[in-house]
Amino acid sequence: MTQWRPPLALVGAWLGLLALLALTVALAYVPLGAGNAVVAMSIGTVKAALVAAIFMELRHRNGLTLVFAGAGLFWLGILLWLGLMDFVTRT
Amino acid sequence: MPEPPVFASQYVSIPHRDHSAELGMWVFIATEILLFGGLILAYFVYRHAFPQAFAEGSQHTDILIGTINTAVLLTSSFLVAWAVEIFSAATAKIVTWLLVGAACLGLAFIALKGIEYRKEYHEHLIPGIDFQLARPLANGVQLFFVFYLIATAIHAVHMLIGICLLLTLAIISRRAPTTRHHTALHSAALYWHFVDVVWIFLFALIYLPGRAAS
Amino acid sequence: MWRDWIPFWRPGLSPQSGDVDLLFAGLLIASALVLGLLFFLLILFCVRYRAGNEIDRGHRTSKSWHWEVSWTAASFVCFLGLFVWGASVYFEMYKTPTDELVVFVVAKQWMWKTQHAGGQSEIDALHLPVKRPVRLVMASQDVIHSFFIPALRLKHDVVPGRYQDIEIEIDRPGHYHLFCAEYCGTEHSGMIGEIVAMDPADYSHWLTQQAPASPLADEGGALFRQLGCSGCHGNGSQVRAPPLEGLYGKPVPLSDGSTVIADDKYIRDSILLPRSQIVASYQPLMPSFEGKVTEDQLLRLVVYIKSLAGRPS
Amino acid sequence: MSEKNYLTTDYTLRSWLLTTDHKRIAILYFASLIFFFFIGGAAATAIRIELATPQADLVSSDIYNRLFTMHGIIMVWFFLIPSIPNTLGNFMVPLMIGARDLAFPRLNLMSWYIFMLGGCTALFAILAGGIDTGWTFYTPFSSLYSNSYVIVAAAGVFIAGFSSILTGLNFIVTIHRLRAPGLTWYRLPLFLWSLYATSVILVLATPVLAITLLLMATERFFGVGIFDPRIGGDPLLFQHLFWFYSHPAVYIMILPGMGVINELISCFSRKPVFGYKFVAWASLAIAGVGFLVWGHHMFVSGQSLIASLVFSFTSFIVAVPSAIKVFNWTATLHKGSLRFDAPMLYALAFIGLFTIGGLTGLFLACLAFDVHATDTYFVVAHFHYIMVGGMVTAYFGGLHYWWPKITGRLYSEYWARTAAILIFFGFNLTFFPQFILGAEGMPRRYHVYPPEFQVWNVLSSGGAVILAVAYLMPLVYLGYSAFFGARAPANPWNAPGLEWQTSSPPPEENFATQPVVTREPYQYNEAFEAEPQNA
Repeated sequence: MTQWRPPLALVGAWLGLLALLALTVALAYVPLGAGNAVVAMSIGTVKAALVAAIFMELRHRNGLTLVFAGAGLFWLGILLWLGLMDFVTRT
Repeated sequence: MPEPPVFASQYVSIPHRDHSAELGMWVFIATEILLFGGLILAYFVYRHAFPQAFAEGSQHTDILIGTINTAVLLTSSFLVAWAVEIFSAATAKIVTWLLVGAACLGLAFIALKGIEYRKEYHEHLIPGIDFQLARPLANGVQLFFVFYLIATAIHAVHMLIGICLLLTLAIISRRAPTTRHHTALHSAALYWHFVDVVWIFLFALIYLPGRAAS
Repeated sequence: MWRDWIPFWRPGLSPQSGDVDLLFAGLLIASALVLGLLFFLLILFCVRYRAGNEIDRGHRTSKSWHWEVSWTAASFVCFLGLFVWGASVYFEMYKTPTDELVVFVVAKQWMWKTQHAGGQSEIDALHLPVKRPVRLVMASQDVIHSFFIPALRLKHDVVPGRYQDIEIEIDRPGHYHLFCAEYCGTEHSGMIGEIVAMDPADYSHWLTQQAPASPLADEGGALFRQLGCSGCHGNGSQVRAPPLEGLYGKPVPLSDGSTVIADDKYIRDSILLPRSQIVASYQPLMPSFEGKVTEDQLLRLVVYIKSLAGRPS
Repeated sequence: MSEKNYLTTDYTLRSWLLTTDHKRIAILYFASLIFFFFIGGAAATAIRIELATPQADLVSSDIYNRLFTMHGIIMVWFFLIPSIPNTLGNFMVPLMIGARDLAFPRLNLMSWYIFMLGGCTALFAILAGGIDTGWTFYTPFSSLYSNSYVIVAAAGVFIAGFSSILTGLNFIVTIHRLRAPGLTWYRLPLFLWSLYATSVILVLATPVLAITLLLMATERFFGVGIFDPRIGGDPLLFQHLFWFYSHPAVYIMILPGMGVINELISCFSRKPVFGYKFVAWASLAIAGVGFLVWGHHMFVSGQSLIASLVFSFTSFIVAVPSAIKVFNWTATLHKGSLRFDAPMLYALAFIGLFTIGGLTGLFLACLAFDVHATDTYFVVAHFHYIMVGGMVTAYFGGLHYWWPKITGRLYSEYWARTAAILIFFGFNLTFFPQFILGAEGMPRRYHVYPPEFQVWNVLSSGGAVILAVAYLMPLVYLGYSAFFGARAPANPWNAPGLEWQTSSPPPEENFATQPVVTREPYQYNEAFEAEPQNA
């Protein structure tokens, strides 16, 4: 009768995600200046990493799958980096 | 009795097929990341150009609905991950209910989103249809709302596709679940989790800026 | 006549365009060498190693890495040189313009409208004195256009929503093509004009010949009153708005703590998007003039505010 | 020859339209692409005829603008991008890796249907009245000012994009997962390396085009949007997003062509490709670095000077792997045993034309010269040398090379060589004068032009007529051979690739027994030549 129970890792990830959500909303109201944006994006990244590693099972996957999963992010980085470069360095 | 050859002839075994399907799904997710990437670049470009307007625009959104929706989506992702984990012939009924539950949470998300859109419409915040803001920084705020609406609308379309997938899988895995169904469910789950991840970032970009200033 | 058909037979007519011509020659020679070598080898191999030709085919190169490394390195070094050369001329062409003589260019579907500081305006033509750097301030009323003078080897897009500055200088008197190089709609190919370069004496003569127009700054001043700007920015007004005298070219502290220089772009943005950059210690009261003023009028307002720079605030 | 092959398993229309056989889907693509190629080509011919005189005499400005827009959209998205990957690639990938089919055969069929849906949508936009924005859809002209069917055409391109993505996805997974036993990465034919690199670009760049077109169409539909300069939006953002796709798209077009050339050069000089690993990795390097160069389309657009500097530098860098390939192909000829069959003529033409296109690409990467040359006919000539002189030439070469395998028939070598030579001369006559026009300063997309440009335009138009005739020739003799040509043996070129180890045309299951690979690619050595082929 235990076969239907969710593994502890899943429950832990779920509770952790909800806790991080509460944390990020709370921190958004703390005046940190430019730090607010950094905090919001960092917590977002941690949450996304939790989902990817545990819900999407990336922690059990081999290098090839990780490369495939990372490729999109890497190219997103190129798009943001070179795309923003123009707008940030305009005079 | 070995399982009859349920995999197509270009594969040599079931794990071979499953691993290929999973890789295909990850390639698809990479594509999707870049799809949202174009929007994210637009967001950062304009946030860089109009920082105050974006903070102000963010304050016009409903953080309560946003937060509830995030929690709803995280929970539905959890249910789907759970269903993938325990998938077997013996647990078919529970798997079905988990998927139905996840799909219902998805529908709840869409419904809340609809309420939020309606509220914004009444506040005259929909560019192109009805945008009136007799406040400072109106143009930047308008750009913020263009981004907000397009990004959340595309996300909602992804949600709808995901809900259809989950419901279909809920129906077919109720009877005679096979390894093929498990593969299909696994792929659909990856998609659903990805939609969740997109929302995590949209939430941080749309609802959180400018809260501390007020 | 046939000489007209040969590119760059007539050399570029500005100091920088001579550099571009030289660069073009350098690129041509470099590619001719590469292409010549390649075609020589292709033909040589095709003839010598054709099937049926009895020739020694032994001792084939099997280890290839030293070939690979050498031609990779050679290409890389060549490319690096060309990159540095091209970039240095580019920065010279697009250097920040001096402010000696300013001409305003407004592009719209499908014409070039140019205005001299004295108020003389032209359509699809631009008269300029030779051997004198001229700063062009360009704006577009609608879509993206591109200001292109082949004789000067110079081109710059004119993007709506912002000003573009370039400096041009012409060495010799004459008539030159002005093209729109960025596709802009139905009559794109009709959006061509003429650059008339004149000796300075002829140029001043020409200026006086033009229909008497009040200088741009005066017209801007009239607009300034007509649009009601003076009601708030004028001396002794009831509403508290930042004074504009002595503003141009000075740093302006903003309410978000940053500072901007009050240049053309800032003034333009302040008229169109007044609330995007609020001056420190002032209220965001000014209405937007978006859609209420044309690019022509905007230019006049900017010139007027600029003319106030010398006055004490 | 009475055995069933993939063409003779079934003759019903239904068996074609519902097939999941990669070979039949390749044929479906091939038929559709011929159709689009000749539509785009007809538009090109009309453009060149109009430009023979400086005045407007054939069409009005409005029609002219619609013609070159249609030419661009059709040729880029409905011919060049799917050309080699979806026809030769679709057919050859499983054969070359010794697999039964692609990893996702139904997805493959779906991608053809999506492609056709996109194509029909674009055709509808053209028939309904056309679109006049140019294939680049620059805002705010496309979003706020144009009076043509922009949204419909953009929808067509948007839809076709998903077809590209699915094809790329299929190839990536197939090449990773379905290689025959013993077929390691360094034993793959270089055609597959280049298709793999192409697929990476298809998968990672196309979605950005999709979102860009969606944003543009939204702006047009609602009259206000994210690029709208009236509310502080920046039209240059559109260009950044557009070129993030569209520059890598150039490599989508040329990489498969380069891949084909490897097969041809080695087969007809009876030698392995010189520097296999360098050529293989050069493909991936082009795909990767190709994503870092898009801003070189914007040197005069008002982007920051620093951005221009960076993009110029990366553009020079991306030329290095291309140069490596050209040198390696030339070195492959050294001490070979060269035969000049039609595919080889195309391959040699490719090397010459691609090199000219590549070198003039350096001119344009060079910041100061680009200021003069961009948006002139110099650019038009440059990219036609890459796309037509490069890609289309390679496509024709590959088509002739694999024609016996695909159809099981032999074409007339005499006519094939004649057409190849005619295409080469017609092409150069059409496009070389355009370099001169561009250097002289004639802007592109000009319907009427100052009379001093006429001489070179007349030459170019004359070349275009020759080229148009030359492109029609293969349609005739290849079409004839498909039905009446002599039967082809399994391995007419005596080549070692896996695709030649099965009958021509291949049976539905590709190989009677699962092939096992035991040797390096391109083993045209004495032992191989001594082996009895076509036994």
